[in-house]
Amino acid sequence: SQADAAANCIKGDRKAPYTLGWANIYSVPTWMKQTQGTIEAEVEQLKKEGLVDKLVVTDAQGDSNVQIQQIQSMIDADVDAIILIAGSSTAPARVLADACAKGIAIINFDSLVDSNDVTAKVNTDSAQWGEQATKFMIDALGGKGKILILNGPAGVSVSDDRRAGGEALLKANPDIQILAETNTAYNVAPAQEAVTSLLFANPEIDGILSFGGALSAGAVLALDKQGREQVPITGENARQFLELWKEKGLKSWATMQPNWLGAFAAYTAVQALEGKDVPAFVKVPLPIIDNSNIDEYLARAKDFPADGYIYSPYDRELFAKLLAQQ
Amino acid sequence: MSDTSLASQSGTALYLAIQRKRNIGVRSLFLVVLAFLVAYGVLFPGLFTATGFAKFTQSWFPLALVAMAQAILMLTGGISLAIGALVSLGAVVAATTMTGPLGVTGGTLLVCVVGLGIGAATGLIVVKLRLPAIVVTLAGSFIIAGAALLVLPRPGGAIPDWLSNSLAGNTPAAFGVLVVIVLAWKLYLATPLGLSLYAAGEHPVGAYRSGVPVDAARIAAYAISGLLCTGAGLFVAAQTGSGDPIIGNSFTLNSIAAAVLGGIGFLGGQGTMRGALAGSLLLSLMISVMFFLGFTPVAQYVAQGLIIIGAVALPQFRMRAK
Amino acid sequence: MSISDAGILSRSRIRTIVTSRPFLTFAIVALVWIVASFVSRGFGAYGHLRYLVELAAVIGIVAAGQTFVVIAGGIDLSVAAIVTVAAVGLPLFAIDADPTGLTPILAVLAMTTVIGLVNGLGVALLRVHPMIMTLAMATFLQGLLIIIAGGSAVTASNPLVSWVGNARPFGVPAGILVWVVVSVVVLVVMHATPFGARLFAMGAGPLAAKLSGVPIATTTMAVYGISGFMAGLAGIIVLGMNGQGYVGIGDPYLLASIAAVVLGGTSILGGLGTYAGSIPGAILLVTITALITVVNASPGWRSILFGTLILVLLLLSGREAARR
Amino acid sequence: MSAPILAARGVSKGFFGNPVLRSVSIELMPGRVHALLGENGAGKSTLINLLSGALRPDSGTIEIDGQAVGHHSPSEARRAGIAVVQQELSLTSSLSIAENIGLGAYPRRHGLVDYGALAARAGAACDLVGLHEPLATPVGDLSLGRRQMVEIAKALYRKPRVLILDEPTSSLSATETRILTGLLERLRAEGVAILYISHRLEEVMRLCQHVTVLKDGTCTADRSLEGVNAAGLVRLMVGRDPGDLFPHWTSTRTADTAIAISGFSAGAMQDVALDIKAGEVLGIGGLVGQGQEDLLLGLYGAIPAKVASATVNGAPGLPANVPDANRRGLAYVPADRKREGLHLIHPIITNLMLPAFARMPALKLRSRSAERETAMRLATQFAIKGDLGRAAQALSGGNQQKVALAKWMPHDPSVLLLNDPTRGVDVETKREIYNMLSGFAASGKAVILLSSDTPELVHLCDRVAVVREGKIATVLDHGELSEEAIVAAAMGAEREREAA
Ligand SMILES: Nc1ncnc2c1ncn2[C@@H]1O[C@H](COP(=O)(O)OP(=O)(O)OP(=O)(O)O)[C@@H](O)[C@H]1O
Ligand SMILES: Nc1ncnc2c1ncn2[C@@H]1O[C@H](COP(=O)(O)OP(=O)(O)OP(=O)(O)O)[C@@H](O)[C@H]1O
Ligand SMILES: [Mg+2]
Ligand SMILES: [Mg+2]
Repeated sequence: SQADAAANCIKGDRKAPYTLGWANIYSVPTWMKQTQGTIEAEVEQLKKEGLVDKLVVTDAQGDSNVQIQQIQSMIDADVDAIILIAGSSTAPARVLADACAKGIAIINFDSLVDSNDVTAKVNTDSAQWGEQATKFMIDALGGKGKILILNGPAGVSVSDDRRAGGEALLKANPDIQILAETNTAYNVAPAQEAVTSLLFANPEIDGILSFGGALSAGAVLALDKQGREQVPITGENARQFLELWKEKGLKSWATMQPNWLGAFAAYTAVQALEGKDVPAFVKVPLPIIDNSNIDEYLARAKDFPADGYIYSPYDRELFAKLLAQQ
Repeated sequence: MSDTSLASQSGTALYLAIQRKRNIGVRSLFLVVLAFLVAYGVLFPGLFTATGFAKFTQSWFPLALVAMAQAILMLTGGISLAIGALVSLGAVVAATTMTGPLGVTGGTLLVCVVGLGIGAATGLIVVKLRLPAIVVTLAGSFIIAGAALLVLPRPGGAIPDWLSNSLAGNTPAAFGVLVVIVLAWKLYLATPLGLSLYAAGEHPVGAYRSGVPVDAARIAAYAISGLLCTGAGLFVAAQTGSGDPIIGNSFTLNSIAAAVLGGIGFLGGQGTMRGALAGSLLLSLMISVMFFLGFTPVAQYVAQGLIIIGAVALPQFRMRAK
Repeated sequence: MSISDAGILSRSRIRTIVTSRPFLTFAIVALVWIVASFVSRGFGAYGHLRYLVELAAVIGIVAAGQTFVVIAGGIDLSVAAIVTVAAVGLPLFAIDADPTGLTPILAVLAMTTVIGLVNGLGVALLRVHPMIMTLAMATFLQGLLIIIAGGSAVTASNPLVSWVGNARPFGVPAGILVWVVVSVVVLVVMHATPFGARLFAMGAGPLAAKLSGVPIATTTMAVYGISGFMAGLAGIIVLGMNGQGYVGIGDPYLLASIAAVVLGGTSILGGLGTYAGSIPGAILLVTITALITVVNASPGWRSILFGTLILVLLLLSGREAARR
Repeated sequence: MSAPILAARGVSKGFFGNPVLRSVSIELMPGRVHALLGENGAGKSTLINLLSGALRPDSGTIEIDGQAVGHHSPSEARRAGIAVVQQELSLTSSLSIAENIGLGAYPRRHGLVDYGALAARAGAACDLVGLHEPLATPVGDLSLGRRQMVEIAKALYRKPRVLILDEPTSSLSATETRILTGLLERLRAEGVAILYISHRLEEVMRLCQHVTVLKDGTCTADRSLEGVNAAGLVRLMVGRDPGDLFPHWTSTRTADTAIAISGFSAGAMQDVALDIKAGEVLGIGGLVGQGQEDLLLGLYGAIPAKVASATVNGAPGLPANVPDANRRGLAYVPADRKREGLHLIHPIITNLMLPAFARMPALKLRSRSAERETAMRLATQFAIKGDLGRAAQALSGGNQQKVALAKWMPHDPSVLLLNDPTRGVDVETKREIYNMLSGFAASGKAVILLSSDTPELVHLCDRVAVVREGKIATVLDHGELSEEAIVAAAMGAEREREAA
């Protein structure tokens, strides 16, 4: 019941306990499932605190058009907040504007929309991801060498942003020669296939600049299977990749899209509804995995699905700090 | 005597009688759809406000169009796996041209030409080279998707606000457009070429011997289908205010599901457009109804499967019970 | 039979073989390989070709089931989901008491076969169109995946699975050996048993087949059961090749299996065709994909090139004979 | 007489190098009904396709009004006033009667189909052929015979100068045939040139003035029919003296029950009781589409059937499904051979072996040589012409029918359910089939013969059950059988109504 709420969008008579809507784009992949797990855990907590009443979950089955329809249904049902992973960076903009106009809090995380009609966006920085990965690769090769670049699917913003983040550094280091570049789904099998073909076409490879953990795992498997020596490779916190890293003694670096972004988004939504100041963009720093802390991650591996992601630990304190930082 | 009684039957009476007969096959589907519509209205009374109706019809609109696009082809005994890619292409062409020098008119025209052109080209390949439609359009889907990526490599572009607001704002304009499209389809079916569609699909050889321009009817069907797809793309672009080169992907399977749900057969010449439209409406309604019933994702998947099978199997049971 | 008769017979037989669709598709595969090895460095290397065939084995095994279904007049849109369910579900069946890892494999194959049988049940008894039935089944399986995916924290440490995915007895990848066995069995069942003949009859006209005494319902169920079994087998091999199953691992195999079947000359309308065509069809698809990967072009152009290549190859091999 | 409207001069046509027509000539005169006769596969339909532009001749010319036409196509033929009633129905089931009749020649107004004009013209055509169903009825809802009438109305709708009919009566009832005969007489009087193909020679005798006979693709006779009798016609066709068409009838009926049913209902048939003995030929007659087919299908386990009591070959109960029926010695030969009897895209040998494949253990290895041997034997026994490895599509209609019948013989069925087995079959083949049937009955087996060909019922059957509106109206014993008696029984209801 904040007439002049501190945060964007929120209007009207909104009192705890709140109804949260979680507009997922596709709930089947393991990353999504883990993320949903963090959201549910957080909501349980918030329910105990009397702040949340209900969590409504939709699954757009990967279809942006369905997601728009489901967000519309959330507006029709007048939920208090919508937590959103966008299926397209542009498509939901107009329906979100409607939601915002109706005073619904919108917290967008992971895949972001190009729209300002949201209460807050919560995410790591894809460009920074790309930049840091590229920097590691250049350093690992001493500024000179031949590399493959593995991208996620074409036409998807996240994939594009990560790649673009590394572009400046690659331009600045002309001795890094890009042998070939691929786009595949963020999955092990297609990456392994593509890299295998590229291995045969390129007898000399010094490094693999990968912008996704499953892609990295696929590349490592490809090298291993073809009896080629492992090369420096960038990656992500996919459990399979981290285990391969240890097993093959890779020279590697990884970052992550922490699954607790989901919990954090739910937490942020309630904070905003409660009238707390919420920055329009909460930049979550990228946790880094390297040889210094890989063992810590692997020690916790058994708590995570085999095809899942080992995310960094989180708690309310971290959330509060992140919200306060800007 | 009966001579005069038959001869004096007016054209309108005959036309209307034919249309009534064509409802028989889809009656039970209409009932299922009606049940869902009622359920939706009960769960969400806001449906009966202008805005509620507008928003609902907007989410149905593109699916309705692609269901029609698929149904036309299936009536000729064809099929398309390139529907989704064509929708994407329509969307990115619209989003990259309308705010440029071409303007809304030029952009719309270009979208139409692209749809008609690609559709006709596909039709020519399938019909004249006698290649299986399913693989030609599978290959075509890669080519068209590639073209969409070339036009707009990542989501972006823009549609003028006024266009978005008038097509996908708070007025049921989309429903109006749909009505116009359905009327245009009726009009097409009332032309000799349009009516030939059924004969060309069911008995190409017999139709040819009766003097029907079979090839022309089939190629025209592909062209119209292409136009409907890029048109759906234009609408999606307007609805979202922008373009996305992969926005249409899921329309391919959904269009087939809607058409088959609506009673369109795979062998050509079986089924009606009203059935396909009802099928698409059911698919669209299902999403909203399941939301208001509070289904979890797992329940959504299971219920969706059951509803689709049920809608197809029920009429069969009723028929067998008779 | 006189000697000259025998000569004529064998010459005409050679002509039928050479002009047959499977042979044509094989010839096209060879042609693409030869051209590609000139155009792209390393393409023609033995190891690469061996890898391509290994990849094709997975598509080929899924396509084996798909060929059965298509010839019998249906289509199976649930194969991708079944491959995924097999790959993701296998660790759930792990039993400590069985060090060979055979039990989980048998359990998964039994499960996927039952999934296929349910498809067949819907098609044969509920008279639901195959596309709708199998699409709905794929949707069900998505729901199932939400429940089982990541449900256990166990890695797939099944010795038999990783053997199938990685071992190379006699220098030939185990996956290829499995494919060879599958191919032989499938070809024999398809062309040398009454069961195979019933499939062709059902695909060419279910009503005439029914009135001739073909047990439609049981045969339909068997066909979809086989397709489920094959997709399960493919899921196990894919799991072995990638070390870890994940949701979406089966996705590429839906369109690939259909394309392999049709490129191999089987009529999508049913009643005509052979698995002998699907085999080179699968190799062809994998080859084109590999070729596109090594071409340096933007994603848009690659996609266009891929589609164009399929279209051209279809032109060479895929004319549909006039029906009706 | 005046000049021919349509003529073929020395046309030849082959398929895949097999000559089907060799230098055939024919002239169609206005005001004359011209019969085209020949055995199954003689090339009659092919000649018609050449005349109507559906096929192009390999050599020779087609002339219209004395002018050779270069590129003859169906639409051009239509403009020249040539209309064809094809042997194979090719109507569109989801379109209405009116829309089917006008197909390819719709009246237009402002670019649209003019439904008013269509209603008038299609209605007039329907009246001519006595088709009284509403014009809006989808053709899919009509029985085979009614569809054939739609096909004829479709030809009349085009106001033809030349009307070509390819076996139009094969699925027509006696009444419908009478209407057609009257109609053709009228058209002839109006100066239309008519080409008429039929395997029913009485019709030809009654209707036609001139005959062309084809044998193996060559023209063996082209003469006036004046002074020619039925035997003479057959002689023209087969080149030798014909024997009797029907075998001499003797009852071979035994006391053993083959099938006994009571309270039987299936499809349109309600509450039927029948007792069929071994060695008997039981005819099923009646107007087309009264439910006769459902009786056969219900007995065969192909459609759901209810029964109060039933005995089939000594065992109680009806067959549960087709395989069960086959196991219990039943075999069924459908009327619609293209859809129900054969797989046209499959080789003849595969079609012949299908019932065997259906009954063999599913995974037993096949023996190609044994299959070939069986198929060859059947082909010889039934005089099936054509390479066994070729698709059944390439067979003429009559030969297809023989395949549909022959394929059951290896199973030695004890009850044969026949649905119009001689439809579209030439006289010689008919004779063969009739001989087989009586031989079959003589060997102590039962035959149920559903037929639209009334003479067939009269000459072959021990008894004929006449079906009317889903019930057995009358059962006539052999002694009471005559065409009139059967037609009277079939028409019973209408008679009563007229009397009232
Ligand atoms: N009237 C019909 N029209 C079209 N197809 C049919 C018809 N009747 C049966 N079929 C086909 O046959 C299939 C199975 O039919 P049905 O269950 O009656 O067979 P059946 O002989 O009873 O088999 P079984 O004995 O194994 O149960 C259907 O799925 C359908 O494809
Ligand atoms: N499209 C075709 N392809 C190959 N052979 C054909 C084709 N059409 C007809 N034939 C062959 O041509 C011959 C003549 O066939 P046609 O149909 O003209 O015979 P018909 O005299 O009409 O016989 P019926 O009395 O049985 O109708 C047959 O042997 C048939 O096998
Ligand atoms: Mg003929
Ligand atoms: Mg059954």
